[in-house]
Amino acid sequence: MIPETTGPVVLFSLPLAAAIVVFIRPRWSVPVTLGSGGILLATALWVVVAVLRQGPWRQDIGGWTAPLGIGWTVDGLSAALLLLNASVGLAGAVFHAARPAARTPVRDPRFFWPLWLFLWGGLNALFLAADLFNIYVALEFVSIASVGLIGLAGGSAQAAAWRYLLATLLGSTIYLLGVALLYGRYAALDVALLAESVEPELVTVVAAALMTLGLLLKAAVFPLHFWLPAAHGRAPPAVSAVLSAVVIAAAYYLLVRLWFGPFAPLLGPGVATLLGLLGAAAVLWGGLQALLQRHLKMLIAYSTVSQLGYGLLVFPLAAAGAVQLAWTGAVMLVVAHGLAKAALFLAAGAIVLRHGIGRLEALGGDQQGAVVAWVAFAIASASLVGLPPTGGFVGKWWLAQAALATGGYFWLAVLMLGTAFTAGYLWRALQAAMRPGWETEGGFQALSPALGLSALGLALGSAALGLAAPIAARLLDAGSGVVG
Amino acid sequence: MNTVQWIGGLLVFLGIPFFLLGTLGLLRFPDVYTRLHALAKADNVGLGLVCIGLGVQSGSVALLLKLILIWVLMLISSATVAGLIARTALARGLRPWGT
Amino acid sequence: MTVYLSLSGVLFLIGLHGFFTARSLLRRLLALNVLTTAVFLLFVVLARLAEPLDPVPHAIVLTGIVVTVSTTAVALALVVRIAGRVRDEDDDAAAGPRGDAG
Amino acid sequence: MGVAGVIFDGLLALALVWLAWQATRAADLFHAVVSFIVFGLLMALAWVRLEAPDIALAEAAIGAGATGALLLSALDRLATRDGYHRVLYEPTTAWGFWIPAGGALLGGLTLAAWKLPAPGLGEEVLASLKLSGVDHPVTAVLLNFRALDTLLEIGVLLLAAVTIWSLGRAPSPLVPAMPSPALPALGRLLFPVFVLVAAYLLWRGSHAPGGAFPAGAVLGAGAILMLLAGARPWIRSSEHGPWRWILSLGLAMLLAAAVTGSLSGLAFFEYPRGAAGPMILLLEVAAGLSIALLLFALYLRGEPCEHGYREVGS
Repeated sequence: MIPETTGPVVLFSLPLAAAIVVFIRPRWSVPVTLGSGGILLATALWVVVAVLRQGPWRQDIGGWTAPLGIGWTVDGLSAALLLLNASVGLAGAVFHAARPAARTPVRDPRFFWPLWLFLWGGLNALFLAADLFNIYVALEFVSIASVGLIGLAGGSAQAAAWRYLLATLLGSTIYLLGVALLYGRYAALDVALLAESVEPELVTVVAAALMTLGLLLKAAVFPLHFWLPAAHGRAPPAVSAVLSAVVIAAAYYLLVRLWFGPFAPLLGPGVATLLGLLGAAAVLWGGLQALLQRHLKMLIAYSTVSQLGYGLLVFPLAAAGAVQLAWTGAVMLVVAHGLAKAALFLAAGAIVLRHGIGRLEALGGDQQGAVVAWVAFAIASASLVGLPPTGGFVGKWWLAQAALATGGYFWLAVLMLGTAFTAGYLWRALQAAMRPGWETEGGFQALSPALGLSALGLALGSAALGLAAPIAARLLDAGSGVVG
Repeated sequence: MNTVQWIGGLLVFLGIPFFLLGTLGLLRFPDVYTRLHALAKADNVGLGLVCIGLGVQSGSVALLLKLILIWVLMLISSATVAGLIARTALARGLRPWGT
Repeated sequence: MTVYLSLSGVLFLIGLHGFFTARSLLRRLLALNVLTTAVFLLFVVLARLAEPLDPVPHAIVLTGIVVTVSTTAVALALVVRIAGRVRDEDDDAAAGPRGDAG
Repeated sequence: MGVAGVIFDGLLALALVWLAWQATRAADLFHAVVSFIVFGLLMALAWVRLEAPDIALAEAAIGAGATGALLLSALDRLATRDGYHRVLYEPTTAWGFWIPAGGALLGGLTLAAWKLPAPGLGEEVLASLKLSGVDHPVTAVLLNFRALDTLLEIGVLLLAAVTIWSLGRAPSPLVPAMPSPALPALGRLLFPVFVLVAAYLLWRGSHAPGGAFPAGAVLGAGAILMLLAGARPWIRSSEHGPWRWILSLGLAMLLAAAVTGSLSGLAFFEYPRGAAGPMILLLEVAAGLSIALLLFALYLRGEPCEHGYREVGS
């Protein structure tokens, strides 16, 4: 019997090792990436099962215990995000491998694969890390890989990559300042250790404010979202998928980790309401912007700003007392959003590749050959809107219950209004398929069925999350730090 | 304080006027070339005296040798850099003062 | 040590101010580097205040310096590319329609 | 020493503030970059004053040396672009709000930092130093206690190189417009010194300030200096060439060492009993070499071509 501690080791080491192999031998890129992607998905599933079976665990690196050494935590939250990362990573890799090379705006296809695997490894390192400075290094790792992947699209994407880089670097620097203050006060960097020793005093408050600000910038929370639409809208499809689904979720993951871990004593009604209001503003503003977009990918990109706002509703609802419901609901929503959003970007990528143009008016007409992609788009939309029985529905249901239980009718209204917006802009996108489109010169590009299927897989996953709601609830409860 | 330390201190003290003169030249001389002249000559002598003085004062031969090595490296690099600056200035068409 | 603690704060402010007011891409990058240095300085001052001298922040800052030079190099490479976009029009055409097909 | 030390610290701090201000505000971009480089050099002095000689070495070599070279060469390339000024203009968004917000944060920060007790982990490190396999605490932290950070850090360097390569081919490296016969001679003369210094720092690292990071930084900065002095870059990007191997070596070896722990029934990144010393030495050499090479690769600002670099006119 292999001990379950092998799981994180594989999740950490394999992507990096594969990235090195792919960097040295570009010719082996596709088989190596898909092969290791399969193993990583299986390992992530195994870790999820292990957490369900025996609860969360902690692993010390190098045999040194915390304050001196670095540790990894594997609990329901990190396992869920590891699984999300593996699913999106594999689907994106399949999509990219099957794309028609002629129309993809990737400048130098050889470098996509090492960067993709590096991003994968960096995200896994981030989800495992339990040490604030280790998280900083992993954050920078993820930033550079994301910038490289966005820049691959060339042209204006490189300008978008630059803005993203500046925003994210500023975010990490501010975060690091908070880490320095915490270290100076408590001589510890480990999240669990800090959670035991933190006291609600000025240093902690300032550190919490700084780290939250940095992470909000990275999570593109309104009004710090200015960099996101261009970066996510202009990157290659697979890259947009992973950025919107996982990289944004990673910053959110850290916020939740910190506020329900070390900073839990500080989470008073004031802070919680502030964060909730930011979330509400994001939901409405992002939704409105998405309604106004003319390009399919920009619409989806603005939708990310909007959807992540729901995640922040966890803070006011939890502070009002419905900790468990709000927590499981918000995390469920973020994971379901990740799968659905990645599916949307991949489906949109396939559709846009087929038409050669991304404007909504142009996408109608003959849909032969893009049916699977549109079906995936529709299923993912259903999950994003929150139609039963999808994961999005379950997440929203839990959040709504939490709002009802605590009398937070304002948050309930935000939830409803946001849903209306979501339905509105996604309906606009789906409508485009029905209308007569533009004739494109040279006709439609023939697509490999793998493009649509990779999107469909993710969309079905997002929907199936709703059916697996009891298991998901049990997983997220498993040592989420709140309940444990 | 024994004699060796006195000698070291004296050497360091002797170095100071060279630095002062070099800086004065940098501030008061009319053009790039003369300023370079002041810096490259006076400061290097000053640095040598300070290095040797500190080395002597420390009383350790190894440290003295290390400090002398630093001085030699400084000499080489400042000579090269001064040459580069002067050449670049000439190439840009700056005429030496008085010509 | 008060001097260096204040220095760290002042540098942070200068970096922040520079970052938000500078128009030039390169200057923003410089401001960001100043900002990072201020954070490193805080770490090392904390190490110096601890009794005995704490090596962990030293290691953290060493790691941080290498990470910073990496990000700076990536940023500079990007600046040079986007500044040169006007000249690289041909490359962009080869890369396909941007924005739309992206 | 007391009064003189305080005066020195005060002057140093003032100079640093002035240089930082110049670096972010100076009207002339060249002036700003040079101020920033000098800022890095003076920071090295500040690190020495704060009893952090390892950081001082790394800062002088990386902060001032490598970053300076990168900045200057970028500046040189930007100066010749017509399009630069077009990109220069960027609409600023709501900064009027963010500056006061930042000021308020800083106020809180100062208030908070003033009374930090800074307990530190010095005791813990010293207590575990014997088991770590090295005598120098910073090296022990870097390559044993917090080796995972180091692994990710080398990963960041490699990733940065890959990212830069992905942006396009390397332009010809910056060679001084006015080559002087003295410069290549200086380069030839100094490079052995750089190698010697790097080796010395690496050797010292096990028991005194020094080690892989400063050593790699010095070596990398030396290589960039060679390039500035007119040497042709010798990293080739042939798929069959050894360079990609060599660049990835540091990360690969750290990963291998980490996994070895798991495979032999210990924790991830745990060194087998008694083998910690030699393994750390091996990893240090690998890490130092890859830091040097990767710094050099970063400086090339693009994927090097099969035959060195694209000639200027072609």
